[in-house]
Amino acid sequence: MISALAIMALGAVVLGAALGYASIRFRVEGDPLVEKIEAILPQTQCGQCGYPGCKPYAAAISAGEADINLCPPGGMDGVRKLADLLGREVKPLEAEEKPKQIAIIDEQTCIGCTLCIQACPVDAIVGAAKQMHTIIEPLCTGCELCVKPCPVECISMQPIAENIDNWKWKYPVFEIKRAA
Amino acid sequence: MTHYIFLLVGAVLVNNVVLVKILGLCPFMGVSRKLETAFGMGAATTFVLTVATGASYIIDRYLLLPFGLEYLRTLSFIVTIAAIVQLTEMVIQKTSPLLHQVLGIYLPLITTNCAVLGVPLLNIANRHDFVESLLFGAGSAIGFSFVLVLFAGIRERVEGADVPPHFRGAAIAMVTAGLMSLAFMGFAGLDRYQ
Amino acid sequence: MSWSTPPYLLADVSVRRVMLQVLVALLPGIAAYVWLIGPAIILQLLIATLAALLGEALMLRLRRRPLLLFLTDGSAIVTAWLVALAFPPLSPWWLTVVGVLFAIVVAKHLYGGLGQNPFNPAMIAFAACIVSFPALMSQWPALGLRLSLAEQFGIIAGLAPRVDAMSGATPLDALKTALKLGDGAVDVPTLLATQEVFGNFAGRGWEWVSTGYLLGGLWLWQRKVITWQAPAAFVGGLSLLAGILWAWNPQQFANPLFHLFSGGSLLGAFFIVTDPVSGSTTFRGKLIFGFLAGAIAYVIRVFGGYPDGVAFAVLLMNLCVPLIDMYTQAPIFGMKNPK
Amino acid sequence: MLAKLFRFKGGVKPQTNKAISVHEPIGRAPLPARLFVPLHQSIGGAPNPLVQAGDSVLKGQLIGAADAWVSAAVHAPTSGRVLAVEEHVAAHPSGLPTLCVVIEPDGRDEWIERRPVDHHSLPPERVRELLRDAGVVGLGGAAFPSHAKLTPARAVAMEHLVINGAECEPFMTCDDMLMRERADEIVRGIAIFRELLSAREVLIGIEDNKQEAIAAMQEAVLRLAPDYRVVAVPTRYPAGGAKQLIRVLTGKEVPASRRSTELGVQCFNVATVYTAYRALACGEPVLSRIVTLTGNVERPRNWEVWLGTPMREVVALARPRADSSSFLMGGPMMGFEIPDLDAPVVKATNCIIAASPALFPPPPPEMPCIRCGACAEACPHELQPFELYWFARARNFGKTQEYYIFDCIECGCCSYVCPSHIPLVQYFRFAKSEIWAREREKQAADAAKERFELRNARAEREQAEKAERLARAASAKASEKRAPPDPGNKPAPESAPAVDQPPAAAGEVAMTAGDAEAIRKAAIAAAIERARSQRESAQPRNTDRLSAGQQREIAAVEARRAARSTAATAAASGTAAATDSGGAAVPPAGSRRDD
Repeated sequence: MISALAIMALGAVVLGAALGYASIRFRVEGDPLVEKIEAILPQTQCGQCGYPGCKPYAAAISAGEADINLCPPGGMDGVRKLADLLGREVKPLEAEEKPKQIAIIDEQTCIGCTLCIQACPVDAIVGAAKQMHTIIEPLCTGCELCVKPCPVECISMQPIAENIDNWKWKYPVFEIKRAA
Repeated sequence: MTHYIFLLVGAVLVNNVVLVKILGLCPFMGVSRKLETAFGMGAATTFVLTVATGASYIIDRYLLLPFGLEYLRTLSFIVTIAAIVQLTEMVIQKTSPLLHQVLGIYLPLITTNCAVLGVPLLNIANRHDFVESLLFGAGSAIGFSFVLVLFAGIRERVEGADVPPHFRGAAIAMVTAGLMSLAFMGFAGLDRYQ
Repeated sequence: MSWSTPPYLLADVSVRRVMLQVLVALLPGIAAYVWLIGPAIILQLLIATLAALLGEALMLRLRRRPLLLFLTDGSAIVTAWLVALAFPPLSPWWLTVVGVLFAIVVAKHLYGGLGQNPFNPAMIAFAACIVSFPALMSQWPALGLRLSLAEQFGIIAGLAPRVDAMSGATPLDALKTALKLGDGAVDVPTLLATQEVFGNFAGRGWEWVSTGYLLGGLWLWQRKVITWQAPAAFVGGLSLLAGILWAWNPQQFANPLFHLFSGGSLLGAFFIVTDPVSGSTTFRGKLIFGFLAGAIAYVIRVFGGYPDGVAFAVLLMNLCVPLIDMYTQAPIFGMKNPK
Repeated sequence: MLAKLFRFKGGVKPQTNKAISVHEPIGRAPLPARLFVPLHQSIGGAPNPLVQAGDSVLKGQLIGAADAWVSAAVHAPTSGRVLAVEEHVAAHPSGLPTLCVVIEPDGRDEWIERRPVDHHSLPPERVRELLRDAGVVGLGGAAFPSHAKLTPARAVAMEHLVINGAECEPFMTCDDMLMRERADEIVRGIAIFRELLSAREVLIGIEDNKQEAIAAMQEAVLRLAPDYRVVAVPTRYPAGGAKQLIRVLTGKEVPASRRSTELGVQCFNVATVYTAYRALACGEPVLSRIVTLTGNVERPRNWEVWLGTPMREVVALARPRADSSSFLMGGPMMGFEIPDLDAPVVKATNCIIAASPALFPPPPPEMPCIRCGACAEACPHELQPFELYWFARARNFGKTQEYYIFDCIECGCCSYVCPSHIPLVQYFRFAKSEIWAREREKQAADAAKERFELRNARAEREQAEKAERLARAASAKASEKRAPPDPGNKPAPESAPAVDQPPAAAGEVAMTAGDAEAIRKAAIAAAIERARSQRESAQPRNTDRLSAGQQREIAAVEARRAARSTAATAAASGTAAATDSGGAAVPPAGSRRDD
């Protein structure tokens, strides 16, 4: 009985000491996971996930604080990639998935208040005080952050139209079903 | 010599720890979704299992047996394995970040791999000596890695198959594991050939 | 706009035709089988076909897939025939049905049906049944057993008692058992020469069934339905191992010819390892696949606990196919000499 | 004349059906009532329109100028008036519109001044520019600007110039007829390209089912340039693919990842060479092209068609039979169904085939792949189409790239031989365009991230600058105040412990409200600035991924410390500093959520 206790205690002390030493000796800081997660996020910086930008959300996912299905611009595709990276289960998106959009300023209504310019996270709006503003379309990420601040509601979100340059070949099965 | 080879090959194929002994199923099902991770898990398990069998043998032979503490075997083995896994992880993380990226997240999982506990216990049940224990441990680990990698290969392929919705994911993986086990039954009797 | 994807020209080929050719290629072997055993095998083929079609229909129905299209593609029938030919010819009807259903439902449709199964369904059926019903699966009709059609029907249907004379063995099994019982006192050449069950060069009568498969297989190769790599490598792997051991100790090990023409060797070589779905698809992959399957089949049938090893060998190699394929990709156009 | 020929692996031999459309010589199609000339007719950048509605143009006048190096100009095919520059349905499988110049011909067909040049007398760069401005592009169907292919690689000497007259697509005969009728111009055009590339040898590859074309070309070569070699290549689809023809004639294999010039070989279509010759020697830009009209029609024939002619009018020339269900642009192997016959003929339109269910029976239903490997046998690029299909179908695009999906030339051989009738090419196109779309998205995301970070950095910098300014102003003011000691003013240190009280506590300080406000703001800003610089310099490792809450805390601590050490700015409120810094660092939407 005594010997059992002694041996188990000895074992515990030896292993504990070894682990304790190792945890000091081999201490590593930093989290490479955040960068990997951030690379998957769409960088719209829209804050729809509840975090101020994509990087904080990535950090929150890495820390296990946030779920992986909070990013509507990333869509189900993004959720799937995150699940794949983190080995978590794929979950349906929290919010509704929308087609890719960009903001359009109705230039007739714009009063040049610069509020949207301040809201835009990627500097995709040009204009000056009391001057008409406009959106640089290729830079717009469709984050919708400029819509609310506008006092005259002249900003609307419009889905990106399909044109010859962004047209994609479709998944063939549908056509086959039609043919059959 | 032939005895050792038979022991090793027997541990890899005939008495495969996963498909014949049905041990270590959790990592087998859990870490086989992708080939790379399966490779990582296999390598990590091979290392830990081999070290653990050696350590367990020493503990059992020189610590537990002399004091008549056989009844503490399971407990002390579990603690030893957990400590080895932890140490290994810390060392790898510090010394080789690259390897840690490959193996890192799988190492803690090994603590809960029943094969790592099962193989040392089998060693004792089969009265293996130190070399035999190590060989049996290594063989089991190689067998584990081998089928894990094969399984991952098949799962990657089945991922693209038109599996009925109710069988997607874990269900079809279970079926596949069962069929693999069936295939491995073909080796039955090979280690008893004289 | 009834179609809209190029190419608008298509060659006149179809899955159905491929499967039909495989069935036709099995006919010489079946003919020899009938000559050897009697019409029982025809009955088994019918039972198996029926079970396969029913199982297929059921699964297609459950999975809401077009019934007619897939029932008529012939793949279920090929599986059924291979199961029937691999099983003992006088096995009870339900054994055949269980085997075929296991093949169709579990090995094929759970993975998504035609073209998606990682394991060869017929071999899964064989392995599952020999593990579950070892006694029934090793009852082969004794040589020279001449039963009438009615008697054979009775046995298969389970109406007539399974006569003692039926508990024969295949030549492979007979050899193995004799060697084991003899415990070193008997040697292979004497056995082969004296016992009636071993015919001219393999097993009496069985060598002709195998020859039938060989003919069918060669025809398939000539028709370009199968390629030469896998069968050649299978035959090579089997005979190489058999040859080495035979050369080392002809008293204890039978010659390669015996091994090639007995058991399921040639059926396996031309109809099982050539299955494109569960087999390897690259040039080198097919060679590796066939060779190792042959070698493992030999090891299992000679050293292992089962009368024949082809089924297990093929399944074990099926396991390896994704890896083999991945590592044997041939370099593509323009990448042969990377500078 | 006997040359050693090489073989490419794979390929198929469909019915060629070429004989029907070679009975009549090339006809000249009439001018339509309206021409819809798309500005973007080549690979690369879309040309900018140079005309607007109401302008009158002359034949050959530049209406769209190349906007990049890889881009080609567009010209008015005839004289007339520009009605509009507007979106019009394109000759594209999508049926989407593209920007077109709509011209109403005036019937005079009046040329702009043509300036023939002697290419010997010009530097090669100038010749390439002239070709670009004449709109010379690959007329085999790809429409890649030719001048961009005419720069030899610096490191590798140009061995072979391959001229592609193979025309392997079934039904198509436009190159065949061109070689029969205009062999001289082709041979003269080759001379230009050869000189630009300084190629050692010229090989003209023609499939051996075009004996008349071979004879005509041989005759012209013998007369004009006897050292060119006209080589009959075995008829096997896709022998006319540039890479396959290069392989057959020279034995070299060009992978997708390399340019053919790096291997010392370049390939041009015969029609391209012909237009290049016309462009330089006659000063005529590319205004028309030869189009094969064939298939289910009464009068299959080749026509020289003005670019921009609506296909409906072109098709009418061939009198399609009543049961024609649709029309294909390009050959039956690689072409596509024209979604709308209002689409104009463009430089890539080499062939229009009237299709009927009898001519091209609709494919039987798609079956699952049985991995039979027939597609791999047929693939001229030695790919594994069934693996590509497996992964493309499962949308596993990473794997498709591992199996070299971008080496696929979409020739259609795999689909042709597939016993399961799988539209393999369609799956590959789907996978390719998905991969491209993802790359576009990835680039956009990276750009957005960069801009977001720049913006954040700028915001911080601006804040810091402002803080510095205010701090300077405040300290100036403070020293001003301190200079005449004010007995009524409480000593600063005493109010330091009051950091956690609301800023109202500062009201006790006997100061003018405005001053207090300014000083407080300056202090806050200074605190933020200090906190920030502290953050940046001191422990970058464990503090650069802080949550907003942590940042607030740190800022509060820093502010408190600052408050204690700076005696003058006594009333600085820690809470105010903290909320300010927390709020400033993050956009409002998410700033409170993670508390």
